[in-house]
Amino acid sequence: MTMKDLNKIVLDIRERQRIKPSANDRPAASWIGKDLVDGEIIDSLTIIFRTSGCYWGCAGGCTMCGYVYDSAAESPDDDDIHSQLEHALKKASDLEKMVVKIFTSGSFLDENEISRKSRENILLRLKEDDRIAKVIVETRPEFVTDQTMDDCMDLIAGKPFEIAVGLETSSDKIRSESINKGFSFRDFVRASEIAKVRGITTKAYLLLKPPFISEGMAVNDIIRSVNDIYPYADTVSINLCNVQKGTLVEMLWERKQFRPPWLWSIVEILHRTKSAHPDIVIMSDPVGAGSQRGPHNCKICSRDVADAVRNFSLTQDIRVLESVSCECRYLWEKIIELDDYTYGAPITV
Amino acid sequence: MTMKDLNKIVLDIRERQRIKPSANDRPAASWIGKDLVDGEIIDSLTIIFRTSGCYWGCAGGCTMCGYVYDSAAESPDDDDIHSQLEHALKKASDLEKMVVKIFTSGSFLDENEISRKSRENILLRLKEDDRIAKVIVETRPEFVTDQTMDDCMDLIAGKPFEIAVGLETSSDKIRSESINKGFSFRDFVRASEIAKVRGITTKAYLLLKPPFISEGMAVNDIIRSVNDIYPYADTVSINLCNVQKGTLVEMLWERKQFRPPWLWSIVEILHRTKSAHPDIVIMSDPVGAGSQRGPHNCKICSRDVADAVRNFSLTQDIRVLESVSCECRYLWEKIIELDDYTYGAPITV
Amino acid sequence: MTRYFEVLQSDGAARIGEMILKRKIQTPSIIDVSYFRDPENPIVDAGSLWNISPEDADANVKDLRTSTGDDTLIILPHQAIPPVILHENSDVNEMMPEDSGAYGCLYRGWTSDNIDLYIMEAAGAFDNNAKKFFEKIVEIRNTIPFDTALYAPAIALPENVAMLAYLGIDLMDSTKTILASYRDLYLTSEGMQYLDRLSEFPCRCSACNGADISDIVSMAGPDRQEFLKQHNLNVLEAEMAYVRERIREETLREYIEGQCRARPWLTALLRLSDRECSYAESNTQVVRSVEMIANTSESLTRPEVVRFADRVVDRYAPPLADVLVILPCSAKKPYSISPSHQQFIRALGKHRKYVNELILTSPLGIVPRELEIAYPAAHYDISVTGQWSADEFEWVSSRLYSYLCSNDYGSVVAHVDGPYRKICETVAQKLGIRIICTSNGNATSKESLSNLKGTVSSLLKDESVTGIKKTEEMLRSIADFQFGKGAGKMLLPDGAVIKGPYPKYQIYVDKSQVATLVPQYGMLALTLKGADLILPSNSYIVTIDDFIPRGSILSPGVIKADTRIRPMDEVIVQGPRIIGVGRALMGGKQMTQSTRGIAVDLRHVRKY
Amino acid sequence: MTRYFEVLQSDGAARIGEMILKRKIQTPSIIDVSYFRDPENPIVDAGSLWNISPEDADANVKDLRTSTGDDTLIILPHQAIPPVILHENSDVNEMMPEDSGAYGCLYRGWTSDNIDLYIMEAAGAFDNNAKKFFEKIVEIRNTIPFDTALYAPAIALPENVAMLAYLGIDLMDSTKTILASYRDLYLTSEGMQYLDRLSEFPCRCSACNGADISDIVSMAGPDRQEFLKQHNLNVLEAEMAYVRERIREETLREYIEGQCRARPWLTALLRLSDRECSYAESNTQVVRSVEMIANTSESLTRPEVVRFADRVVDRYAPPLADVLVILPCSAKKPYSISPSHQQFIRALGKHRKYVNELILTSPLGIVPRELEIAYPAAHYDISVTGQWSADEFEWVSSRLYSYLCSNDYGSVVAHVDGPYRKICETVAQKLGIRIICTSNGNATSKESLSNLKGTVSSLLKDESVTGIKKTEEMLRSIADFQFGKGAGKMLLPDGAVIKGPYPKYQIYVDKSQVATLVPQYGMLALTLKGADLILPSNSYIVTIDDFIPRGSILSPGVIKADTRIRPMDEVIVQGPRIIGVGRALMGGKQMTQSTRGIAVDLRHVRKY
Repeated sequence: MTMKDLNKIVLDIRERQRIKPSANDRPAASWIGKDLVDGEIIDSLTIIFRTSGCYWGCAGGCTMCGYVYDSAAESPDDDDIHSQLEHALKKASDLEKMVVKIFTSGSFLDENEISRKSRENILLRLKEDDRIAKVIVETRPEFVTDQTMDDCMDLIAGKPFEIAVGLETSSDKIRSESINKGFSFRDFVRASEIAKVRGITTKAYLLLKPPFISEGMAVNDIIRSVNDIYPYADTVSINLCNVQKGTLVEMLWERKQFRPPWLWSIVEILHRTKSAHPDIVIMSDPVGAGSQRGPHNCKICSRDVADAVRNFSLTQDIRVLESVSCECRYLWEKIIELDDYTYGAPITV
Repeated sequence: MTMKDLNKIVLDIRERQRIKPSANDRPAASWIGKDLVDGEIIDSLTIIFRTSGCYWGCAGGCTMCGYVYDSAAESPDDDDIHSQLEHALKKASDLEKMVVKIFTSGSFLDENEISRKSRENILLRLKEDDRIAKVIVETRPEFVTDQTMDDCMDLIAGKPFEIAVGLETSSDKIRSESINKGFSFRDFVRASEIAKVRGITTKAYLLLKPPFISEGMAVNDIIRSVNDIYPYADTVSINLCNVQKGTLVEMLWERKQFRPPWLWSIVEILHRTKSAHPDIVIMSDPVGAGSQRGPHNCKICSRDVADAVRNFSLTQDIRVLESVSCECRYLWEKIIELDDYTYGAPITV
Repeated sequence: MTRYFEVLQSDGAARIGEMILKRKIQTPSIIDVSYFRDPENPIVDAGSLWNISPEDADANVKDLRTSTGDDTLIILPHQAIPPVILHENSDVNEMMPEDSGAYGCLYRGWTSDNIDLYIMEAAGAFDNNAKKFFEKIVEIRNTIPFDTALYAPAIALPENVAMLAYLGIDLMDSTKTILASYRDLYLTSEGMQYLDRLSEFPCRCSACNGADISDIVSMAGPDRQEFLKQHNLNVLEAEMAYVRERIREETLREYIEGQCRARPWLTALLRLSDRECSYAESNTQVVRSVEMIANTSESLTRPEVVRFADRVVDRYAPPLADVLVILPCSAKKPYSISPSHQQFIRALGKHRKYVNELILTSPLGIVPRELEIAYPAAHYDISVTGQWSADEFEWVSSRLYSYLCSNDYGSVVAHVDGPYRKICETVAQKLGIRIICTSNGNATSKESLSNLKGTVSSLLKDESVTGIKKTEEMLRSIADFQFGKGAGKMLLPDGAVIKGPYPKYQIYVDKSQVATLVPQYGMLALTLKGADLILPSNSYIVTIDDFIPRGSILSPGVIKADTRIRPMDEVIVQGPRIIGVGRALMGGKQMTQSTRGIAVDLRHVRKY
Repeated sequence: MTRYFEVLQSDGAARIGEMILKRKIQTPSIIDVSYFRDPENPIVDAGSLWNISPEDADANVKDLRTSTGDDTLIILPHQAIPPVILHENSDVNEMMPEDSGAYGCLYRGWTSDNIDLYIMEAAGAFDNNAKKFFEKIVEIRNTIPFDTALYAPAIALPENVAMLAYLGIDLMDSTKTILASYRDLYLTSEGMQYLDRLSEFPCRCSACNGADISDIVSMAGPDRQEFLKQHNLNVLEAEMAYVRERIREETLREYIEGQCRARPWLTALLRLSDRECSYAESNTQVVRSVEMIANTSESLTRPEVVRFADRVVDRYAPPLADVLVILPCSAKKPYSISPSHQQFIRALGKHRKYVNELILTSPLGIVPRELEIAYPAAHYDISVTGQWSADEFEWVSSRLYSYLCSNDYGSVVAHVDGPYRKICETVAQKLGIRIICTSNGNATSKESLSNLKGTVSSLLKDESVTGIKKTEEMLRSIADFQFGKGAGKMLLPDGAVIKGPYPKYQIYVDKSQVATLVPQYGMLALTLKGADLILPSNSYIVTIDDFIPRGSILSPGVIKADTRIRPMDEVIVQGPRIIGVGRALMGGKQMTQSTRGIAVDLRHVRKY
C-alpha cells in the first residue's frame, strides 16, 4: 500500500459527504474548560474558528479527522472571523483568568484559512485582554516559520505563547501509512526548534490508536513517542482516537475493522510515561469516552476511568490512575496479548 | 391381550405361508447323532415323520413353531409312513447300538397323524431290531392316556420307552400368552404320572426365551421350570428359541422386536440347574447357534460356547461350562440387568 | 392431572418440567432403569406380570408404597408387548391404584387421575420408524393430560434426545447408551463410531480429557467398557442438559433443525411434525424473546411461520385501497425503518395513504405493512445468498396468490426485482391479472423510485377522499391478528386517539388508555378498559372460579379458556367477581387440563 | 510446494494434514497465538512492520532462524491491513526469505516455493460476511499450491471451525475463544450464551463436570474467566478433533449440513460453496467407503450429486432402444435387487432387452439402470416421509427434462406414482410429448404390473432384432461414466466376455482379463491389459518421470495428470519405461502441485 492509495481512499470518502450549510459569523465551536498552565489549574477558553478548512484535509487528509466538515462552504472574510472571535469571547466574560486555545480544524497559521490581517486582529485583541494568561494556537508544522513566529511574537508581545502541533506519533511510518498526515517527525522537530529559540513553547498532540495498529502496538507507539518528543515538547496531550463522521476510521469501524482505544490503554500510558518523565505535562481528554465511537472500557467502568484520566491530566498525580479497577481490565490485558496476531482484523470486542 | 388374539395373529401368519410340495414316502428329516442314555453316550437315530401335521399348529398354534410347514399337503397313508420308516432305518444300518427318537412335527400319538395301524407297525419294527436300546416318541400330553400308554407298552414289550413332551415352561401364563401352547402344567403332570406308573420315562422340552419375555426373565423362567418339573421328568432338554420361518417369532425378529437367547443364558441355566439337581439329565442342543436366527453371543465366541453346551449335554460335567469366556459376557450381564425395563421393546443387540 | 409432576416452561411440544419425588427430577431427563429395583430410587418398578401373578403384583405395589412413602413413583405392574402385537385396552385396568402416592403405568389408551407418568410401550421398537413413532406420540400426548409426564424407554441416545424432547418426551433412559458402551461404541451427539475406528478422542469430557486412545483400546474389556460408559453417559447427560437449556432459551427448534441431520429418521420426524403442524403449534408461544433463525428448508414449515401465514389469511383484512404496492423485504426490521423502505416510503409520499403495502419475504411469505411489527415479522434472521430455493419460491408465491385471491385491487404494483419479481409474474400469470413492475433491477435506484412514484400517482383515481389512517389501521390490524377479525374495530373505534412515537403507541378511547403496543413483541397489551371493549367478541377469555386473584392465576383455578390461546398471548381473565388482563403462560387447552402451574400472569384486575 | 506441510487425506476442500515442525501439528488445528513470541514454539512471528523497520525485521528473521532451527515456522514480517483498504501485491516481496527453513506469510496474491503457510489477511474481519469470505478463500486456495497450509487468524469459534475446515482452512487459532472467556461467554459448538443466563452447564468437559453453576457465577473475575477459558478451549479443541475425525471418516459434509445451522452466515457459506461447486468438487473423492446421507435441501447440491448428474449428461449414452421405461427408486440398493424392481423386471420379462430403464430419485435426479451401481447411486440414504419438496421436484424434473431432450424415444412409459408421476407429467407437458402411465397408484399391484407388461409389449415394433445385451451395456456405461464417453467401447469391444455373478463381473478380451467391477464402489478396476485398451482415449492418465515405481507413486514424481482425476479414481500411470494401473489418492491438479504425499496407489505395473 502506498501513501497515494490511502489518500485516494480518504478522498473518496470525503467526496461522499455533504457539508452542512452554516453561519460564517459564528465559530464552529467554543467552550469554557479547565486547563493546567505552569502547574496551576485555570479556566480555559477554546475557540474553533470556522475557516475555509484544512488544506491537507481538503485534499484527502488524515484518516481519523472529520473536522474538515466543520469548514465553511464559502470562505469567511475578515469581518466574519472578527465576529466569531467576539462571539466566543463573550462566553468568557465572567472569567477572571484564562488561557485561550485557538483551533481552526486546520492551521491557525495557514494564511489561506486565517488571513494575515485576521491573525493580527485576533492576536492583538487577545494581547489586550489582561485576563488572558496564555495563548495557544494549533498549526501544522509547515506553517511554523521564522517569519510567522516573529510575527506572532510581535503581536502577542510577551504574553506566553504556545504552538500546538498534531504530531500524532513519532513514527513516520504510522504517521504516513496509517494516519496519512503528510509531514515527518523532522518537520515537527524543526518547528519546535524555531519556536523554542523565540521562547515559544510547543505542545504535541499524540494520537492513541490510529487505524491498522493493534491495541498493544498503539500503547507502545505512544510511550515511544513520548520518549522521542520529550526534548521538543513542553506539553504532551494524548488524543484518544474516536470515530468521526466521514472518515476512513468510521468506515473501518462500521465494518468492525476498528475499535477505539481502551481507556485502560491511556491509563497505562499515562502511568508509564509520567513515571518516566515527571517533569513534562502529559495530559489526555478522553473525548466521547464510554460511547461506542469513543474510547471505552466496559459499560460499568468507562465513566469512572475516564474521570480518572481527566483528573490526572489536571493534577499529574499518578495515584489517581491507581485508584480505578474493573474486571474488564483482564480482558484488555488479553487483548493486548492477542491483538498483535490478528493479521489485519483488529479485536473489536 | 387374550389368547384368542394371539392365536388369531399366529393363524394369520400361517395363512400367508406357502407349503412346499414334497414326497410323502420320505420322512421330513432323519439323521444320526449322539445321545446320553443311562449315563452312556450312544448313537441315536432321529426320525421326523412327515404327517398331516400338528392339529394344534394347523389351527394356529405355537408362536415359535415353524415345523407345521413340514407337514404333507395330502395325508400320507400307512404305506407312505412305512416307507418313511424304512428310509430312515437304512441310514442306521451301520450302527451297533442306538436310541431311536421319533418326531412328527406334531404328536406321534395323535391318530390323525399316525394311524393306529402305522403306530403298531412302527413300534413293532423297532421292537424287533435288537440294536435299538430305547425308543422315544414325542407327543402333546393330551394324547398320553391309559389306553395309548398300554398300547405302546404292549407293542414295544419291555424295551425302554420314553415320551417326550414340549412343556416349554412351567408357567401357565407364559405358555398361554406368549407361546400359545394350548395345554397347562397340570396336563403335563398328569401325562407324566400316567407314563410313570407303567415304567415309561418322561422327557420334558423347555423353551428358552419365548417372545415378549426379557432375557433375564427367560433365564429365571427356565430355572424355575426345572425346579417345578423335577419330580415329573427324567430328562430335561432345553430348546433355545430360534427364528423359524412363518412364525410370529420371525415377524417380531424381522422388526427387531425379538432376539434369540444369548448362549451365556443357557450356560448360566445349565450351570445353576445341574448344580441344584445333579441327579437329572439336563441337556440342550443349541440348534442354529451363532447365526442371527439362532441363539448367539458375539461373532468371536458363539461357536466355542455352543460346543461347550453340547459337550455338557453329553457329559453333564459343569466344568466344561466354566471353561469358556469372552468379553461379550459383560454385555450379556448388562442386558440381563436392563432388559426387564424396556417395556415391550426387547434389547436386540 | 397430576400431583407429582409440573410443567414449568413450554417451547412447542417440548417442556421443562419437574417430577416432584423424594429426589426432584428436572425434565426432560435421563433416568437409569437399573435403579428401578432399588426402593431408595425416586422411581421403582413393581414388576412384570409375565413374571408374577396379579395377586403378588398387587401385594408388591402395596408393600412398595408402605416402605417408600408417597413421593416415590411406583410403576404399576405391567405386561408389556411389542408393537407387532395388537392389544385390547383392558388388562391393566385392574391394577389401578386406590391409595395416594405417585404412580406410573404403561399407556394403553386410557388415563386416570392417579397417574403422573405414562410409559410409551415399546418405544425402543420404533427407533428408525419415524411415522409410527410420531403417530404414537401424538396419540398419547393428545390423550393424556398436559401436565403428566411421558416416558419413552430404551430409545434415547445422545443423537436423538433433542428430537425426543422436541416431540414432548419428558423422561428417557440410559439403557441404549449403556449397552453401546459394552459394544465398544463411542457415542457423540451426532452418531456413533466403533472405538477402534477412531484416531483420537473428539471430546474433552471428564473421561476423555487427557486419555490416550491407544491406551484405551488396549485395555481389558471391563476397563475399556467402563471408560466408554463414562464417556457415553457424559455425552448423553450433556446433550440432555443442553436440550434443557435450549428449551429454557426457547430455541430448541433452531437447534433441532440442524441436529436432526444426524440421522434420516430424525429429519423425517421433524418433517412429519411440521406436516401435522397443530401438534407443536398448539403449545408454541406466540412471541419469543429471541430472534427466529430461518436457516433450513424446514424453517418454512415451522409452527411460527405457518401460524403467521394462517393468521394473515384468517385474521387480517387490509384497509380499503384500490392500489396494492408489493415491496421486497429488508435485512433491518421492522421493514419501515430500513434504508430501502425509507426510500420507498419517501417515493410514495403523499400517495402512500391511498395504497396497501405488502412485503414479500422468506420464510414468512407475505407481510402486510400493518403487521410488519408483529412476531415474527420483525424478529427473524435468514442466510442471505441472493438466491431463493424452489421451496421458498413456491411458498411465497402461494401466499401472494391466496392474498390476491381474497383481496381485490384496481391495480397491483410490484416494486421488486430478481426472485421477488419472478414470483409476482408467476402469480399474475396464474391469476390472469396484470402486475405493473416499477423497478429497473435495483429498487432503490433513482429511476426505479421515480418510476414507483409516477406509476402510483397515475393509478390513483380520486385522492380527494380521505386516505387510510396508517397508524390507526396498523393498530387495528395488530388487534385483529392477536384477537381475531373485528377486534381492531372494537379496540379502536372511530375517534380513538393514538399517542407516542412509532412504535411505542398508546391507544386512548374517551381519554382512557385501552392498550399499548409493546414494540419488542409487536403485541398489544390491554388495559382493563381495553378488555371491556373487546370482551363482547368472546375471544381470548380465561374464565376462572369465584376467587379474587392476585398476581397470577394458577391453572386449577381456570374453569374455561379459549382454545386459541397460546403461551404469551394477551388474555382477558373473567370471574364471577372480577375482570382482569394478563399474559397467558400456557395454551388455553393446557390451562384447563393442568392441575399445577401458572396459567396467566395477571397485569391488572378489577373487582365488580 | 512445501517441505514442512503435507496433506495426508482429503475430503472435498477439507483435508487432514501435518505441519512437520519441531512439534508436529495435525491439521486442521487450533493454535494459540500468544506463543508466537516464544522461540520454543513451532510457529513464531517475526514482527509487524508497523512496529519495526524493514532492516530490523530482516535481522529479526535471521536471528530467529539461527536460534530456532529449520523446523520452526517463521511468519515473515507483515504489515497487515483490514480488507476495507485495497492494497497492491508488492510490499512484502522484499521480505522473501533466501535461506532454508519453514516460512509463513500473509497471502498477497503471490506464491513462493519457500512458503509452507499462507495467512488469510484479516480473516477475522470476514466473520458474518459469507460472500466475501468464501470468495477470498477460493481466490487463495486457487492460487497457492495444494500442499501449502492456509491459516485463518482470529475467526475460529467452536461454532464455525467445522465450516472453516470444510472450506479448506488448515490452521485456526484460539484468539476469539479466549476473548469470549473474558467476556463471560460460555461457548458451545452451536453458539454462545452469557454465563449468567445459564441455568445449568450443558457440558461434561473436564472443567464443567461436577461444577456448580452458582458457585462459578459468584467467583471472582480471574477465577471465573479461567473456568470459562478452560471450558471454552475444551469445546473448541473437542470440536476441532471431531471435525478431524469426520474428515478421516469422509463424512464432514454430512456433519456440516446440520451443524452449519448454528449461524445464518455458516449456512450461507454452505450454499455459496455448492453454487461454486467446482471448488469443492475438484477434490472430492469419486467414491467413499460410507453411505451418503441426503438429509437436507442442500443435499441436492452437494458435489457428489452434482457430479453424478453432470456425468449422466456428459458421459452416459443409453444403449439404443425405442422405448424408455421410467421407474421409481427403491430403499434397497442397487435398485434391481429390491423387491419392487424385481417385480418390474419380471413384468418386463423378455421385452426388457428392448427398452431403456431410467430410475427417478432424490437427490440424484435420474439414474440410468446401467449406472445404478455407480457411486453414489447404490450408496445413499434419505429421510422418507412420502412427500417431496419443491426443490426435489424441480431438480428431478430438470434432470429428466434434460435427459429426454438429448435422447429420442419412440415411446416413453412411466411406471410411477405420486410425486414421480407428477414429475413425468410436468416434463411431458413442457416437452410437448406423451408419456404413457402404467401404474394405477401402486406400481407393484398386479394390475399395474400387468399394465406395464402389456403396454411395453404393444409398443415394441420389432423384437426380431437383437436386443440390448444388458450386462455388456451396463459395464460399458460404467466405463464411460468413469473414464469418459467412448471408454466403454474400447474396454469392451464386441466379443468381450463377461464372467462372474452380478455384480462381481470380470471382463475378458481375447481371453485376458481387462477389468473387474468392484461392487462396493460400483467402479471398474483395470488390469494392465485394460489400461492398454483405453490408453488411446488419453483419459485419466498420470504421467510420471523416468523411474520404476513400486507400490505407490509419490506426487513429486508426477509430471502431468489428467485434471479430471479425482481422489479414488482409477488411473493409468505412464512413464518412459512403464505402464501401470492404480487408484488416485489425490486429484489430478493436486498431484502436479504437490511436493509431498502419495499420488497414486499402484496395483499393477509393467516395464516396457
